Amino acid sequence: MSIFPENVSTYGQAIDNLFWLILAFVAFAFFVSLFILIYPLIKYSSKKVNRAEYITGEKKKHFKWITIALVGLLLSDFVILYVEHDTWGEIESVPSKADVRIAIIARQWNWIFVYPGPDGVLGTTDDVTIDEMNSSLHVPINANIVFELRSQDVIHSFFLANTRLKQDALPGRTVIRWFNITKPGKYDISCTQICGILHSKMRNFVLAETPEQYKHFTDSLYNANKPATASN
Amino acid sequence: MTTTILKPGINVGLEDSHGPGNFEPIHNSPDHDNVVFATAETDYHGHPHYGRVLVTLLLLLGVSLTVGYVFSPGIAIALIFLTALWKVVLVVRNFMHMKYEPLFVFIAVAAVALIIYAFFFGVYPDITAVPRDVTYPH
Amino acid sequence: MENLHHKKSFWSKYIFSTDHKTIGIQYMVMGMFMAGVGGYLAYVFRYNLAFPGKSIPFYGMLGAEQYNAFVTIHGMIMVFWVGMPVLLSAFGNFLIPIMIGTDDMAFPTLNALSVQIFFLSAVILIASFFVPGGAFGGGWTMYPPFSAGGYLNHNPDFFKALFSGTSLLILAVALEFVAMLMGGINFLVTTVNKRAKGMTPWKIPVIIWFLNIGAVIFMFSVGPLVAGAFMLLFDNVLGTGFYDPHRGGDPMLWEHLFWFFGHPEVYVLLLPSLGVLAEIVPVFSRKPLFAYKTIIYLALLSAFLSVLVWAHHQFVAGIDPRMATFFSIGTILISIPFAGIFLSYMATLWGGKITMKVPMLWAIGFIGLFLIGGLTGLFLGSNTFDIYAHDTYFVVAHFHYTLFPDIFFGFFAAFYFWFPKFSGKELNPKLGKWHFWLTFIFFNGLFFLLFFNGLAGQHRRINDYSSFSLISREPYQTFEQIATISAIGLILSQFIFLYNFISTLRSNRKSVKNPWESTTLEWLSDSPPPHGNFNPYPVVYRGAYDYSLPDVPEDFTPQNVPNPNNN
Amino acid sequence: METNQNHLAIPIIKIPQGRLGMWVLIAGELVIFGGLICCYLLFRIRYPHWGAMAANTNTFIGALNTVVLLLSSYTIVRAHGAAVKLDIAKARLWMMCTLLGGVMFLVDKSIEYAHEISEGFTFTSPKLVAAGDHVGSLFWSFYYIMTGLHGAHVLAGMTAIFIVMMQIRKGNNMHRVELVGMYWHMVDLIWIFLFPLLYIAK
Repeated sequence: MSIFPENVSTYGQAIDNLFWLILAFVAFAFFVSLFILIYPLIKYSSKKVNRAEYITGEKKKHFKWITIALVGLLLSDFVILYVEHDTWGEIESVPSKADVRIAIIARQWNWIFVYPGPDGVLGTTDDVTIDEMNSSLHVPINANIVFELRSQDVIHSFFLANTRLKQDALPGRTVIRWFNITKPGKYDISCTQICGILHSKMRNFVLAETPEQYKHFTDSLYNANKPATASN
Repeated sequence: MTTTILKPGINVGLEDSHGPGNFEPIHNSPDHDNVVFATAETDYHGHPHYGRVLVTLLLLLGVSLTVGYVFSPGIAIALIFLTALWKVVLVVRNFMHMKYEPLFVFIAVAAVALIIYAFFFGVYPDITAVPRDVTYPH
Repeated sequence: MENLHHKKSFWSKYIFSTDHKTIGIQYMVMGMFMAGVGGYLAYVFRYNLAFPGKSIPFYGMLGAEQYNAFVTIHGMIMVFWVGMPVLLSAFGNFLIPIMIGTDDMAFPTLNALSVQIFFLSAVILIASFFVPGGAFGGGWTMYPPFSAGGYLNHNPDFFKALFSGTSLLILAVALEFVAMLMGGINFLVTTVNKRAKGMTPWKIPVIIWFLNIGAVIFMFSVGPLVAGAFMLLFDNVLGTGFYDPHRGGDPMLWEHLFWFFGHPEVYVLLLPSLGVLAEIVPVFSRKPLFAYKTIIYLALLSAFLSVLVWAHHQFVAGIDPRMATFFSIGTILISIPFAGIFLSYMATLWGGKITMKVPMLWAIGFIGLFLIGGLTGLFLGSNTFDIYAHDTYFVVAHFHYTLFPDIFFGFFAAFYFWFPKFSGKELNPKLGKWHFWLTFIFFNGLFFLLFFNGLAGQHRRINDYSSFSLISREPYQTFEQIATISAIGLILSQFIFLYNFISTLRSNRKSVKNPWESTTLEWLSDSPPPHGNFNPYPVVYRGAYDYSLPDVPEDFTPQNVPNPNNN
Repeated sequence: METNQNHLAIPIIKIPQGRLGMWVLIAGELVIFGGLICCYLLFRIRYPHWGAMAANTNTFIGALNTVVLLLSSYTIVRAHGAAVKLDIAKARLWMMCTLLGGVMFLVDKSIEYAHEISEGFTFTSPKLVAAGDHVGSLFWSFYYIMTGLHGAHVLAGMTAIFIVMMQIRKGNNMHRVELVGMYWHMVDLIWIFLFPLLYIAK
């Protein structure tokens, strides 16, 4: 059993790999440090040693070990930064090709989904808004889903664990993020920023479907919601 | 040992002042509780010509009030803040006697400016340069 | 000085005293009491997490609102009402004058005022549980608009808003800041101006350096937050819109203001504890502190860097992505000075003559646990992995692995070490060892498994995980139960300490004057130190860590022993 | 109160501890105001049209207050000069002048507040909302919180000056004249920054 939830997004694997990379560095550093902490406790125990050595550590000869360790730490830090940098850019910037554009609006205490309507453009009168608890956001698989994230009242945080994506929704600003789900299924959306008494019930779903199912869903949605619904 | 005993009853800085050069530990003296130790404040720092500083400050105020009518807004604002900075330097150096203090004090107060600048630098893009949207229905 | 030895009433001796030792002990006792309150809150919500929907012994049913409030106030208490007073104020007040060889702090009256204001702040904090609406429940970070009632009501009812849990919390924190600022001014002036003759900067013990660096960091980083707290209070009570996007404000501003203080605050808490280690490790390995000057320089470097890294708490908050890279670099850079300090402590052990007495146990435990806490910070300092790990139990476990050793292991190490100084009596070492091992084991049982819960996607501050299929399954629920049982064990094992403490105070196990054979000045005075501390006042000739000098028969040389070479 | 044995200290950095403490306090206060000014500046850059709001502040009263504060800074520094010469009567007279300056400042400020509030520039400012400018009230929020906090410092400084004025009657603690003076100059400094920010930079 993996320690992560199942990864279903295009960029999730990079984050998982980053974890294992950092873990390798950290585990090495941890065991080395633990050794240099525990070993002298045994070797230089007062039962075995008559008198301590007088080492102030101000001499270069003595301090070089710490310098080596610090340089090693710095280097591994920069390796980590170098490796992660591309992934960070990928997740934080909007892809040039957006297959589906939607808006996700946080509210106390559920997520509101806004579909762009038949014209495919958000902010027009034919937008369809789904505002109910435990509702599902339908998306097609293998498509770049670009969403505008907003909040109506307080700070929330959009967390889709299976895609490794998390983003705070701040009132007063629109954040654009994206994901691309590769496997059909139903995935939890949760709010990770404390937002009131029903914070623990603020749960919705992403329902990843095949493109045909998604087309079927949107058609039925647009038919059921002739331009009567208020737009966002 | 530069401690001096002033006239009785006048106690300058017994509680929290001692002058430079007072390096001898006084607790060795047997009757130290009965002596009023004071190092005159005049020893600590000199005094600039306060009146002249005041006149300069008032003149600078006049400048900051009039530049708005003379120059274009950009230059005027730059000049206004430059005069404000000049005024601050004058007050701190002369009225607060910063110019008689060791460098340490200047560094401590200048650190404030540095820290505030760090804060400004870190927050700047998030408050001023992010696309904002306040049009959604309430 | 005629009133020096005259008998004083209980009130003027223990409550309204201006003596630095009494004030230090007042801070410590209040901090320990607040730790009890914070621990009780932790017990209640941990029990709820392991056994949701069950009635909690010694509390009853826990609703979502109380759960949020308990989580919030637990964090607030442990940082501001336990960590700050115990580490910074208690040890700072007790140790600074006595370790630099002087009689008292520079401004004793200010010091007494500071402890009284601190008491008031604690009272206000606890009172906030009992106002209508209960204590504030929006996380210790108090992000608006959730914490800014003005957002929901443009014309708030002034008195109702003023006596709400939110306003009282802001007020309590503000008063706490005032108390700590007064203490900080005192620390700095005392250390700069009142050192014993001959104590040049490089002869000051590390803990005094670190307490002062901590005070400086606190003083310089708290300013913007004080201004921000005023703004938040205005939003709440008067209906301004500083954090209300509808009226031009921005909640992001608070996040920056808060973390601009909140991150340096971590170092304010860490540095005194590191100072405690620097005193204890050389004593019990009979060896000079490794690279004393470098440690000070590294601490100064970390103080400088600490104000440049704050936004790593906001990687997913929607800050500018380029700035996130900048802050990520800053974050990993700040790992360097602290790694250097810890490595120097470990290097001190090599070639020493190590006795594992109780304070040393706590110190080594601190280093070992902090290793885990510090190294897991690498995961979170990387902005990309933080996208996933932010606000999960991974973060919770990480910062408990840093703050718990920091606050509690550091405190207990210092307490067992200096208790002979406080009271003239020695704690029972056998009970001390029991206390250490039980705390150590239960602490690991409490937080280690939570790393895995966090990696599985379990997010914070949720009172009931039943809605979330990813984490309400096995083994994560079992992990929660193990954590809760360990938490109860952790709290119960503190009663060993309490018993040890009280029974020692009541016993007459007198301690010798310098029980650990330490070199620093505080052991020159009587235990407990009399008013005025020293008679005669010491003169310092050497650094604080002259253990096992080559040509000296004893393996320690106190700071007041003249140097034959006269340098 | 017990006798304080401060004189056993050896000042490594040659500065009396009262002055040192006051410098640290001033640094701490400046960070608070620095943070506040920083927040204001950030929003000022975000909303360029706040220049029109600043036009509604009363530059005349602002300038008058600057003059008052500068003059009172001068008088407190003269009080310090007299205190150094142990001329108690003169020192108290100059301190009285400073107190008068503080009172004048607060009176001016209240007149100004009253005027602005009567014109409808308040925290919530329905006038601005009606005019379609939702963010204008934020300017006034900043205006009131900055000048209000500064006013609170003026009041605190006046209290301190008054207390010291009482203390030096018999010639005790003369050095405290300089210390309260330093605090008063800090109040002056903050105003030197607030004045261009809120009044003349349109």
